[in-house]
Amino acid sequence: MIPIDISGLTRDDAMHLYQEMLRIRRFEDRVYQLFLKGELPGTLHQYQGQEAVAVGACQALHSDPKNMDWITSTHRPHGHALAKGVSMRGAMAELYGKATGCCGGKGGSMHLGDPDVGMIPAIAIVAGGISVVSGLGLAFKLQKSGQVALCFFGEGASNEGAFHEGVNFAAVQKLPIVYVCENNMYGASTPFHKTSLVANVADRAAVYGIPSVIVDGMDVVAVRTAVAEARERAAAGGGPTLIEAKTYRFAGHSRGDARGYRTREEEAEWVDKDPIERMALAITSTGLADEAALAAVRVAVDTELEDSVEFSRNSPDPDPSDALTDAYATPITIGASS
Amino acid sequence: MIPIDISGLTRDDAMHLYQEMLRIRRFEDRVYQLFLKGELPGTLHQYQGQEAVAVGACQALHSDPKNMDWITSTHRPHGHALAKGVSMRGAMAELYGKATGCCGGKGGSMHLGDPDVGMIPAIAIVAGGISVVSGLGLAFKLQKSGQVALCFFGEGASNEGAFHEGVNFAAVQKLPIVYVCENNMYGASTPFHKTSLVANVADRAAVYGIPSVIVDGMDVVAVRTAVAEARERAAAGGGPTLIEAKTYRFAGHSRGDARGYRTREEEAEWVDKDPIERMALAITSTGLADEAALAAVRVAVDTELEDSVEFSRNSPDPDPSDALTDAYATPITIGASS
Amino acid sequence: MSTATDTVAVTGERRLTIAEAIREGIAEEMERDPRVFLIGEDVGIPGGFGGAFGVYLGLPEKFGHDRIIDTPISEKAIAGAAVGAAMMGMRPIPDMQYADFLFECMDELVNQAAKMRYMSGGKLKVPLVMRCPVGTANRGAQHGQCPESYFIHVPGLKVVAPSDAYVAKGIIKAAIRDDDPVLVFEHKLLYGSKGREQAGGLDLTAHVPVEDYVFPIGKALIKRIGSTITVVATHLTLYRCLAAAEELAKEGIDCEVIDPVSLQPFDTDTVFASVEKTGRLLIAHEDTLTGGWGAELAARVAEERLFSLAAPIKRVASYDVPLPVAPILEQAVVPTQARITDELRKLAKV
Amino acid sequence: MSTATDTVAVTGERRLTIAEAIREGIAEEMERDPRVFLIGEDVGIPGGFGGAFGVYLGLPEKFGHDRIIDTPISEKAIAGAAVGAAMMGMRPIPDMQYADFLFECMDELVNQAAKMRYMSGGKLKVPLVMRCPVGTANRGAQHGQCPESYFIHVPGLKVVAPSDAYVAKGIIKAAIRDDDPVLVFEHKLLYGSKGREQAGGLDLTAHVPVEDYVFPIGKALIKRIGSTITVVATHLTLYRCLAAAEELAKEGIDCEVIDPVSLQPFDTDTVFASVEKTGRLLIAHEDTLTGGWGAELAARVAEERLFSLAAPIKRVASYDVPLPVAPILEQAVVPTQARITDELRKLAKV
Ligand SMILES: Cc1ncc(C[n+]2csc(CCOP(=O)(O)OP(=O)(O)O)c2C)c(N)n1
Ligand SMILES: Cc1ncc(C[n+]2csc(CCOP(=O)(O)OP(=O)(O)O)c2C)c(N)n1
Ligand SMILES: [Mg+2]
Ligand SMILES: [Mg+2]
Repeated sequence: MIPIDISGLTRDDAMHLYQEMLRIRRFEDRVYQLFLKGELPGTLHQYQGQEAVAVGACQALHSDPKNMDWITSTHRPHGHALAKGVSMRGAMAELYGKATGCCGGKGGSMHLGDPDVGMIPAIAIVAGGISVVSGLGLAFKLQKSGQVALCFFGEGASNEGAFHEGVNFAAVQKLPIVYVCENNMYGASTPFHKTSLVANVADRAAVYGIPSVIVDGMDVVAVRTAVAEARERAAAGGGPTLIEAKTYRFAGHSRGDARGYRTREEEAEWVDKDPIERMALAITSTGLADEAALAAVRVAVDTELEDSVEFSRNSPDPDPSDALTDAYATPITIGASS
Repeated sequence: MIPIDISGLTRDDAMHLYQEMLRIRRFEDRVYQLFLKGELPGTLHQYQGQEAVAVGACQALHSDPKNMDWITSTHRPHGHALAKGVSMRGAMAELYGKATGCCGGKGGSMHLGDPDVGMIPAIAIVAGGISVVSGLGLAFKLQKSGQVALCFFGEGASNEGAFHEGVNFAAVQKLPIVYVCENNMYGASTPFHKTSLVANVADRAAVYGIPSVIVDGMDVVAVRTAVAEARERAAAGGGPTLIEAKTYRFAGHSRGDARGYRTREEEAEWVDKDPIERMALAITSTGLADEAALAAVRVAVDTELEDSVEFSRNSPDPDPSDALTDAYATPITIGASS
Repeated sequence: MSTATDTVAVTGERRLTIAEAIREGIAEEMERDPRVFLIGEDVGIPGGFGGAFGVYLGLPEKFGHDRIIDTPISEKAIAGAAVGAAMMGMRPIPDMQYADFLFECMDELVNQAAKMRYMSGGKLKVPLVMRCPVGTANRGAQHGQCPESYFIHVPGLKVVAPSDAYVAKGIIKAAIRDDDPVLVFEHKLLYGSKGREQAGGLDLTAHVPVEDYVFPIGKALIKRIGSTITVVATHLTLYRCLAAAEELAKEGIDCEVIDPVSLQPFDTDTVFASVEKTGRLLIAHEDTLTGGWGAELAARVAEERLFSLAAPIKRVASYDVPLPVAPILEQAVVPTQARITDELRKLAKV
Repeated sequence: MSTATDTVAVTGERRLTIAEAIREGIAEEMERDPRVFLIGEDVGIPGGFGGAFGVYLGLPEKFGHDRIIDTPISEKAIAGAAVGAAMMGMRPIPDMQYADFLFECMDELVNQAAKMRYMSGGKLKVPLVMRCPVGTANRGAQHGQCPESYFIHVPGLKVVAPSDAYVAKGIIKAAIRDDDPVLVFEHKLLYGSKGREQAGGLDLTAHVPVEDYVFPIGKALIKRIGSTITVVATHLTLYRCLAAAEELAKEGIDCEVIDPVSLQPFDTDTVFASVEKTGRLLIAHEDTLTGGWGAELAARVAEERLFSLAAPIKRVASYDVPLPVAPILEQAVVPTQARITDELRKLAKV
């Protein structure tokens, strides 16, 4: 395993990035157990392996409530949510379908989000976020607020019409948007090369007249650097950038995917690039911190994690009557019949 | 005015191309008069100025009924229809909404077509034909018929999601399709440069991994040559090609468009490239034929044209009861109520 | 408000067409609220059309191109941008040149605009106003549909269908101020006075006061008071029903004609009260019959006021076929005044 | 055919799940007609899923990748390719992993598939079969909708909603042989036996004969004969109604339960005949209430059989909200067996 390059990073910075990625990894692993135990309803699309993208990208965004940057997410939003600041309690409770969830139990695994931290509910329609993010960017532009919108999507989403219309419109309007494509090589069971004659999603940016960059999606620092640069350009009126992060999902597409469409060898190659392990190795090998310090982080993360599980278990279910609220801001009498 | 290069063309060939273009021009001019006189219902999207594209493209296709090539068209289909072989009578009568129209009075100006000559009803949803043409190509591929499908669309259509999904799918499947983009610089009132940061639609082909070529859309021979080459590649299993024909519509977008969004100077520059005049000049200047011969063609065209008008005027209206047929191939009882 | 129903001009009145009224309504809201902006194809191009039906002429000069945004031909981008901007505190007015093109951005409307607030647990709102011209006018199958009924079936969306200038101005202002996504369906032939003949010769302008007012979403209008049959209709069909009612009055058939104005929410109370009085109901719309909004209204009456009915509920709508282009075929599909009159006569006899 | 309604296995019967039945039906049609092919996302990838719900497992090995076509995530391309290929003499079976994604290709379905034949003056036909899994299963607002009702409103399309293995195999074969575009809506929880609990404990497999057969489009099935109330329902809701009927039988409320199977065309005759007998009608579907297919059926009964009704028509459907994910909220939205039973009891008393 090759450590990532963290030269120039302070200890706190490096440890923070490590911790943020670990929070996602542990959360996902725990969620999977809980799901198998039957504690969580529905289905799961998990994020293990891609942590460096969510953390690197969100760490490059502004979180100051007064001019907060926003993100849009996908059917695979757990990592994005935690990285953007959705509380672990709020995210976990939402997976439990509890009233204390970040969406009050109305969103669920595929729709995690929290406007309070700059994340609209994740959109589980592939490329749906690419349509909607234009509006976030347009609002920020019209409001001259200096805010930026970041849109996460997978390589498979780049084959949707929404990608074409959305990116072209944002480019023409010079909207403050950063597109982050997580190319994990597969859309469900389908390898990207079976769906595109060009190898890189980044190659598609040229036809919209916007800059693009390919970055190692298993290197949190590289991702943060690329996004920070794109963010500044966007905020300065330079328009959108398309960043393609080469990454890999360690788990199946959704729970119960036997991954028969890819080889164990390929998986092993990518596990050897584990973004969290590479970060740990970088930290210890450069002497920024020692094993004990990392262990302490792991303990802290697990404490937060177990707290979120306990919190969720002990949280109340939503009241059935809540199901009929929030369809409208100005309620209308819902259809006469029962 | 600069004549086009017709070196190598026989007299018959050159005269035929001239006549085919003239048929469209005279048809459109006459249709406009008839429309103003109130003889034609609805609206019109006319083709004057773009004749070299329709004629050049269709002349490169196979029309032999046994393995006929097909085309899809747009809201501006009159030229495509005549060039592909829809009879002038059938086209004119359809504009009149007569029973003898090529669609029996059910299609109209925006939906001209005739399966008997390899043209499905024109699709007036911008880029709709780009979605559907994939299926024509796919069928020909699966049937190993050697047929090719040609898709006409405007530069404005290249901003639709259908363009992205359709061309990418066709490219991946190596479908026998020729895309012919008629770049007349405007989508309704909107100049292309306000809707795209790249200057040429052809530039967009690269991201689908297919070849593209830019051709003078005011030169019928150049168009035919480019399409013929693309057709052969497609038929041979080489997949689709995107041809961008630079052209100009002499008339407004639809009837009653005052064209306030473009200058008279720009219009004059393009009128100086009139594809029909340039062809005539080439024919006479090379001595292939003289003015008298061209005049004879004009007479022939006008005879056909007036015949189509008379035919249409004298044709019966559809029977009102026809309105309720053809929604289904296997009729279903239409809703109980009147 | 009853002035909105006048069909003869009273001197001193300020009579506008629907196009003028909507333009005025949008301009006033853009004046009072900087969050309001327009976005669509060909809406603001200098020397252009001011939208497919000229409704926006003059607005770019007033409000500039930051607030009148011309887009590529990309309906998904238009709708998506509107949804996103609305969530970020803006009040977008996306424009569909023809309602037929809504099918290109159904996902943004049905899966995003309508659900974002709910999925967020009520933390977000999506205030946008989508303008959708409907109605057949010899343009064929893809440029004349009346797709409003699809959208009453989308929880999270509101649907209105103004039929006169007074209501149109008032309800577009109400829609812009509303915190939910509203689709406004307007009939092409009612924008100006061109459609007059098609509308049974009735005047299509209405008095529009200069004072600021809104017409509330969810409120129906009784356009004609009567006792024999309750008639509920919108758009061009509403005028045909009004003309039919005058015709039948001479035969002693006295129709009460209701313009529902809003299709979701729907002012069923006004219809129920009328049906209690008349015992007879005819619903008419240009949208096709099966699955049209008339079905929902009929179902509600059959559920809530069954015992008030003295006769079967009658629906008169476009037949279940795509739109043909030939005028003679087109008129054989849409609900004509003759067909409406005929059905009313039959219904009066049951 | 009555075997299709048995809820206990009879020895010797060949009982299949709906997934198995559809797979068999598609395989048989692909055998007999070389024009039939499958196209969609993740339908044939080696080592993959065989479609979102495994229905296609084994087919690529049988028919090869020319006829089981994997696509990019591009619903417009899938639907457009199907429409175009159908016009050129093929018989495509486009696959939507979830019916919720139909909104991404509405234009291809509503403006192209449904209208091409008509616009061509009857010269073309568009035989395609779009498979659309519906039904809520704790996946939230964008993966559980039942959008079938939008499509009964599209002249030119046919809509079917099979609820058991016998019908499913027969109608998918009928759809593939039909010359018009047919949308087949199947309920996720009915594919296998997982949904059994949700379905009131009823057995979800059915006897499927080995012999070739089709179940005709436009024909309803009487699943239970009764005299007190006519109940019309589809999919999971149908099973809940059947379970409710058994429960109420003990109370002397004898429900006649009808599975319409086809939603467009709709077998109104079977419903009319039943209503003439019972005088009472309850319509139940998981699709949301307002503008659902139940509204159209109610409207037709209120028009054609008003005087047969002894009580108001009752509709039980999902409430007009997006789908929440929490099971407790979800069950507060969909028509549960408890709600159905309750409404039936009330209706029997009117
Ligand atoms: C419009 C739409 N089509 C199909 C699906 C089903 N689906 C869910 S995730 C997925 C694969 C997405 O691949 P990618 O964009 O690469 O994201 P990843 O799953 O790899 O993170 C598909 C096909 C969907 N949710 N939405
Ligand atoms: C989906 C859709 N959006 C908008 C329209 C309205 N419209 C008709 S033609 C046109 C301009 C098309 O421009 P282009 O593709 O360049 O073709 P051209 O008119 O120049 O031949 C527009 C916007 C439409 N018919 N369909
Ligand atoms: Mg992927
Ligand atoms: Mg153009």
